[in-house]
Amino acid sequence: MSILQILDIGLAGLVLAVAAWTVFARDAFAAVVGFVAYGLLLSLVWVRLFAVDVALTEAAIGSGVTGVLLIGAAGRLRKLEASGGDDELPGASLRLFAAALCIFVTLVLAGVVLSLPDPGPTLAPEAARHLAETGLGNPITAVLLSYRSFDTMLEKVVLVLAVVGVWSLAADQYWGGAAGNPRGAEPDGTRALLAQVLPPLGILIGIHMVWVGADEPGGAFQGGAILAAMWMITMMAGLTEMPSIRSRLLRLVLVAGPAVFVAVGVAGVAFASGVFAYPTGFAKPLILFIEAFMTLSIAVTLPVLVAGPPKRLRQQ
Amino acid sequence: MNDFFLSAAGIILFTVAVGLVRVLSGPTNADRIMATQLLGTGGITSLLLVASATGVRGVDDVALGLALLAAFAAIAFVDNVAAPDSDTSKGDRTE
Amino acid sequence: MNVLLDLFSVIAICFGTFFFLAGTAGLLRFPDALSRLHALTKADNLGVGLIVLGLLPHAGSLLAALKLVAIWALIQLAGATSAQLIARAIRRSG
Amino acid sequence: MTAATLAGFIGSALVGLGLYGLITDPQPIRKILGFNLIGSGVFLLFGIVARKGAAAGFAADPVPQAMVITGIVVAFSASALAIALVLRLYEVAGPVSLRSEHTSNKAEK
Repeated sequence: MSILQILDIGLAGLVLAVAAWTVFARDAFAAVVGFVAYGLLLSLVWVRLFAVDVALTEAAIGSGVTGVLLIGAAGRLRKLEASGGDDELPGASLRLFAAALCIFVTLVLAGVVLSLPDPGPTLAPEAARHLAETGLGNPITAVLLSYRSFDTMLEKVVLVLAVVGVWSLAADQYWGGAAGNPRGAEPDGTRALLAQVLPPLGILIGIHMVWVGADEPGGAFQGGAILAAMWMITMMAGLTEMPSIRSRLLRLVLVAGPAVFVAVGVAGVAFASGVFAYPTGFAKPLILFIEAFMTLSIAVTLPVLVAGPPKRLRQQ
Repeated sequence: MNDFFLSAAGIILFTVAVGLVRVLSGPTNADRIMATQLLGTGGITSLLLVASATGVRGVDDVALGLALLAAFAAIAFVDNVAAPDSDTSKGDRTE
Repeated sequence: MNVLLDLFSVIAICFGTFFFLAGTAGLLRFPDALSRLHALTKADNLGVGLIVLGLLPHAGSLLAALKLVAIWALIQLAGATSAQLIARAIRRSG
Repeated sequence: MTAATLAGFIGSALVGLGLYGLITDPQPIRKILGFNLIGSGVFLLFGIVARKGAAAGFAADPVPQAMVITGIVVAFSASALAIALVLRLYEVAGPVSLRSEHTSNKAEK
């Protein structure tokens, strides 16, 4: 057994232990902390599966942005729930039945894993064959923005729908106000330092990830999530604040990604062979053009989702 | 040399994993956050070692992304969980 | 020259690993939250620093080396900030 | 056993664990965590399908990987919406729980 295999098995045990902790922990906050650690470990597993693009996404969204969302929610729930709340588990027989069901599901899935053909069916040769036509070097970016671009466009629409859903949960009197914390009168020094040093570097890294995403691991999702995190840190330090949900600019940026995507897709009818087709030779510049707007939209959508519905009165 | 890198990665990962006992036992929530902070640092370091040993492209970018976000959990914790009295100055201002 | 560089890497990484061990031992064994925080910052600081130092001779390109140093600097920044904030939170909660 | 098969077992176990949490944990936020565990387990299963489909010089089939990337983003937005719903419910209705009917009847008396 090689050292790498020992490492893999240890990592697997660790991931499962932390996942079990998030399920069985008594305290909700402890469970959430476990989930943040879990996200980090999961991106290590993705690296071991040679899925570096996925590892990047999991690192930025799974452990970073989701961590802030969940810890914020756990903190707010703890405050709202003055009595300590209800953590009574269902009866022993129900739990036993649930455990049996879950073990059964796990065993069936493990059986499926064992019976998978190796090498399995694959679309990799197809993806490779047409890669030259797109001008890209990263097959995953090609899948996301060329072969299956319709899926990716709809996924951006899901993000916009989630924002609409979150905003519509605002109490009546706060409609038109802003979410999140107001700008601090005197920002706390430690946080302000971090929020001033980190973003220039983070913005550089985020844009780097989008740019190299055409040929190397990276892309609009990963870069956008990093940029989103940078905006979030300046808000957490009280240096910037979430704009009012009435802000034209905010709404425009939120829909810019999917809108540009649809526009380019429809233009394909006139200039190429059909909807969501790119004219020959122009695929790469068009893909980079769409990715630029998508990155911008993702960078704004994620913090808006984390901030939640508006909680402050509309300013005159 | 590669085997040495991998062994070091393994030792670091399991060391910080043992530190996760603090997530279980606490006693305070600050201890829990500290343990994840240590796991984050150790995870990034072992990622760098594994990247150097296996030579998979782009892994250093994963480590870079994780390093950028390393302080986020701690800041979110301090803002939301550790400061019950300062709540009025934060999210729920209704004046 | 190569043997010397390898030796340098081995020594640096061994010391870095030692600091991770020490940081974890401190996190588990120290009696109060503030001393545990102190132990944690040692792993952040010296552990990562020494291992990055050990990996530098093996970085393939200048960009890769720069990224390694940037990762170390970012962990420093994150570690320092969060240690400060957590310490303040511990003191406030008494 | 390869790293891919091992990851497949992790994925299967994660689906089971998440399902158990989703069924038995009474607090809504814990159910959201359980749901996310199921999701990441399914993503890992996609990951091994991708890894087993390594061909044409790629270390893994790019199509499942692209689906996982969109999946992670969609899972995040679903969690954000779910959390906003739970928080709003708490604000309007006070502490809420999703425990079984039997015990909640007792609490009302």
